[in-house]
Amino acid sequence: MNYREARQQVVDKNKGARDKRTTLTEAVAMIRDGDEIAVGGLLYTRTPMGIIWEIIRQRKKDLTFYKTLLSFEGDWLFVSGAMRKAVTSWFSGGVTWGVSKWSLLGLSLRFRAGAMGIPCIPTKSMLGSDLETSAGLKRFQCPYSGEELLLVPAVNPDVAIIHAHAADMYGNAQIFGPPCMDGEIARAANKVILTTEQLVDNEHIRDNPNTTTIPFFCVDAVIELPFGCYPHECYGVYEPAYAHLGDYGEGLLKAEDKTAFVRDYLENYFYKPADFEDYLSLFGVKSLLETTRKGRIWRL
Amino acid sequence: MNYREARQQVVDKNKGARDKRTTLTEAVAMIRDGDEIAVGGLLYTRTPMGIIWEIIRQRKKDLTFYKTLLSFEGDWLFVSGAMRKAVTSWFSGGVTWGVSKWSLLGLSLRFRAGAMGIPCIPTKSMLGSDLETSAGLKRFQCPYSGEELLLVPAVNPDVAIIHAHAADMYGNAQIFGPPCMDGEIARAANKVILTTEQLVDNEHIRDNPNTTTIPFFCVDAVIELPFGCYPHECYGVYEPAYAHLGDYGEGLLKAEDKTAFVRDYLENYFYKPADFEDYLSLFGVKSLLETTRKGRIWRL
Amino acid sequence: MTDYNPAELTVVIGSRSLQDGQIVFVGAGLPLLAAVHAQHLHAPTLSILFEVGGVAPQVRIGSLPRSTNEARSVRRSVATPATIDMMLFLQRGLVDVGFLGGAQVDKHGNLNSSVIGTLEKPSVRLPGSGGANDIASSANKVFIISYHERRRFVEKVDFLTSPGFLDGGRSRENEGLLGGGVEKVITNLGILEFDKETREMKLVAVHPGVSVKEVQEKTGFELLIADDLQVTTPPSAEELTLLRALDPERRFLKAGEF
Amino acid sequence: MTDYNPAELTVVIGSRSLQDGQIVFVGAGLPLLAAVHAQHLHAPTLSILFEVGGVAPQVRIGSLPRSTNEARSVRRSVATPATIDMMLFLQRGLVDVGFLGGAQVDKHGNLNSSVIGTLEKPSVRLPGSGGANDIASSANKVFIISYHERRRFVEKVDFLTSPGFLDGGRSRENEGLLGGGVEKVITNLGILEFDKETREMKLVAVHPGVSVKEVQEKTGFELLIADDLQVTTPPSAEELTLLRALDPERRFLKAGEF
Repeated sequence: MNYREARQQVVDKNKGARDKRTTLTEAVAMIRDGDEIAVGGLLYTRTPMGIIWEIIRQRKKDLTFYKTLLSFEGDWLFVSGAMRKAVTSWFSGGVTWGVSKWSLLGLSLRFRAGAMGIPCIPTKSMLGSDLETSAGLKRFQCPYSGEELLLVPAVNPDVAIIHAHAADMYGNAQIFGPPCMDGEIARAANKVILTTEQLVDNEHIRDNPNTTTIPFFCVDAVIELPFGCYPHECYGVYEPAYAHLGDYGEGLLKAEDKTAFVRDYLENYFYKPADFEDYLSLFGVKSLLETTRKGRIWRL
Repeated sequence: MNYREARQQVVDKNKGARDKRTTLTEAVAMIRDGDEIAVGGLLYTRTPMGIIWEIIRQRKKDLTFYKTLLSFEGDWLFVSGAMRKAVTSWFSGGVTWGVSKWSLLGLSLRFRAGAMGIPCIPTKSMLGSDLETSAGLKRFQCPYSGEELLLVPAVNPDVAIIHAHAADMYGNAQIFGPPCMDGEIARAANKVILTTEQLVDNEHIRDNPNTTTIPFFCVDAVIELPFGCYPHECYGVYEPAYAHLGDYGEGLLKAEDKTAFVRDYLENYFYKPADFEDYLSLFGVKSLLETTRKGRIWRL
Repeated sequence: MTDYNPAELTVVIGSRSLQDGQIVFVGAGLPLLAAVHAQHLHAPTLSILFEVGGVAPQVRIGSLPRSTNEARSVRRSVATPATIDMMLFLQRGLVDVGFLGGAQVDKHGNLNSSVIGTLEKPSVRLPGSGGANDIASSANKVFIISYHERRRFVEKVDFLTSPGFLDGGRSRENEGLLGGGVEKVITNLGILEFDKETREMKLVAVHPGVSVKEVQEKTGFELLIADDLQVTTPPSAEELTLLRALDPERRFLKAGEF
Repeated sequence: MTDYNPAELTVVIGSRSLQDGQIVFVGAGLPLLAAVHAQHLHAPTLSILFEVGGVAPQVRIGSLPRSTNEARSVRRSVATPATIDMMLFLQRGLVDVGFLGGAQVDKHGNLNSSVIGTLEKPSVRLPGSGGANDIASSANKVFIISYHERRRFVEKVDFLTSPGFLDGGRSRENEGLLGGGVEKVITNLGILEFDKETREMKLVAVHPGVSVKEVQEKTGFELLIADDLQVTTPPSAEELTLLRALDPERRFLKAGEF
């Protein structure tokens, strides 16, 4: 996305405090084939899984996904055909993928530059490594200090997808625990689709403004979606469904045809369920309760 | 402060979770004549007035102060002889000073670059203005987008002085309401002196980690100092002593010899009091109670 | 109802210039009054940003902040970002309108809030930019509110603190600036905009009872005059009643120069 | 007490290498065990940082996180910054020690966690840098923990994910990198450091029962050998007892290759 064009899209859109509540289906319909998507959370923390699930179900194509660290959802996006390219610092799925070209700081800085409205930002990371060359980074000498630095280009994705602990209908989103890069990708992106564990009243947001990570004017769609990261975790609410992920990982490891294994999983968990509650029913009440009980890590 | 030297000072210092409680006197003794000081808060919000008060009392000399927007405390620092130079975007005191050479974003970016450990950072502000030339800024063309930008140089002050709502004895500091630039200046500076409305237990910090703006390893001295911003405000705790500031401002406006007027004020409010509680006694119980009552703005 | 003073008229026009849903970066005083007025009258979801770190605060009627940089400006905000993040909303294109004023404004809409005279030999030292340069540089559009007098409306500002259209023509774009520049200058005498080509100030409306001659006399450069020069609709009773309720002590709505 | 396995020995040496008061950036598995072990035994105010966003978490014994990027890694942190701010602590010089591992380490301490073979014709695709490059670039010093075998200890890494001393000599400094580079490589066979001039790997200690010959045979390049080669003090009963309590299920302290 061209720097000026990314700005113009934000300038032109209605950023007002409207009621932005909608359905997963309608929200994901905003994503066009070929779009660049930034994904909130990190590895298996606060992955906006419900939105990813719906993207795959809507048979989106040729998307580029930006995520700091990718987990199994990378396989799901690749094998489903939704993802043409992953831009990440780390990806440990089971299926064939490219090589991660960024360091975690490097990619994070791309989001921050996008959020700041500048086209690039300097760093001392990646200097002299093969990441520098494989990512095609430019060097630059600071005119004040004479220091040699790398410049990383900003990212302004078409859409950021994010799961927050609480949000109001205008899109003011609050995150408990690590915000990961969600504040930055929300501001870097031209549109934001937000799921939340719980919708709260605007007065609740105003009672606790310090924890608002994303202000409403960045957000375009809000969907209340409890367990919206499942089988990943939502900090302090539920931990990952380790048993499920363990079984999945072991199955993938053993499978001769890994792509077929993933296709099978997609069929059962993504395409067959009638809706997201149907999907959660596959994990079952006991899993939801156990991960919730263990997820209250803050006090345990 | 040279970029590499600023880093080395942070590398070399003991950043461990020690008990850092001390007195205002001992903490301010860390400041050497000629140091560069970054000041927390903004205009008359959360000014670390107790530390400034002690700096003036200790007759420090030739200091450079960085603050996003300066209020009356600028006059006090100038006239007392503590401040040789103010680096700011705005200063509306009554005594002679230089011209503010920065925009608010420009100066804020200098703090952020310092906090990020990079020697400069690009911006689209100040382009084409006389701030660009009077601050001697360098231009730069982004090699990815071709965009023309300004580069602002990082600041790594010797010492940051900050007032927080709550802090533990290790220096973990929590701020309620706008953090202003305090998170950035704490990381940009080589040392941090912190006053706080109230010392809290480390367990309290761990119960509410989302509001920790400054982690302990940036901090070198912690002093519990209730009403430590007086007569300025501490967000949500007490509002400015408007009556006092109004009288002061009017007196200054009317005074023929403004420097003498400020000297007089310094004598009465800074040099004469035996200690900070003596200083607060000059404002009196009624002022403390009234500003506290009105300061609970969040709920009023 | 004609008993309104210049400050009141200016604020009402400022209020009318705002639209529902906009994100507006304001300073204290008249711009804040205009924004709060608009919220209560015709733009209920207009949202205010203040540089100290308040997003969409609910400013308390009768207890307006004296400065944008104090607790009262942050009251019941939906978010309290760091100052830098407030200012970066501008750079990212998220701020629809910024309100500005200045000690001097020139024919291309450039503002001076730094120094009268020269840097070397200042006759008056002013506070400086604060966030003004950043708003002028990067807000999607800018409204200037100013008292109209010859010493303020100058051919060329002594010090260019905040960019309007710089030297006119395409010079603003050529410098690489992002925001759209000054759309409107609202004064106690009329409303001014800028010629699309030369970016010179053009009088597009005069207030009731104000002549073009008076405006020109109180302007230190040659004004363009719009072919279809309008006369401003005076404030309605509803507009004035609301406005006065917002500032009952008339701290900002003083009768004289503002 | 000699019934310890290579993973246990390595972790104990890692623990001993840490000092009280240090700020340590760790990954999951053995480095985390080393840091928690040190906290409980001799470095009570050592503080852990994890890239997901936890400052000085209190990791729960018996419920160690499987990855550094999950809720268990953040438990009762004093602060929960954004990922970028965690990584920027490194760039600012605030992180005393970083722990790293990799699929390959070469004689100058460079690490590969990206790809075996070439980018164009990879034989094994690895997860990538994550935060490893940033730690290697900017931590004040780096400890590498690695299982010692010929295919891991190579002359030159296939892909340089994380910088050690690059081509040796002053090449690291010449590239403008900030951190001090690799101070120590801890393996199941011994401890290695780097020659001050050439920055080539040098064996400084062997573990009890390990010969220099064995270390050299399991290393894919010519090792320098310290004149005053040491023999590691084996883990004490106290060290081992604590360690095993930290990982009762032996999820990380497996007997074989780690």
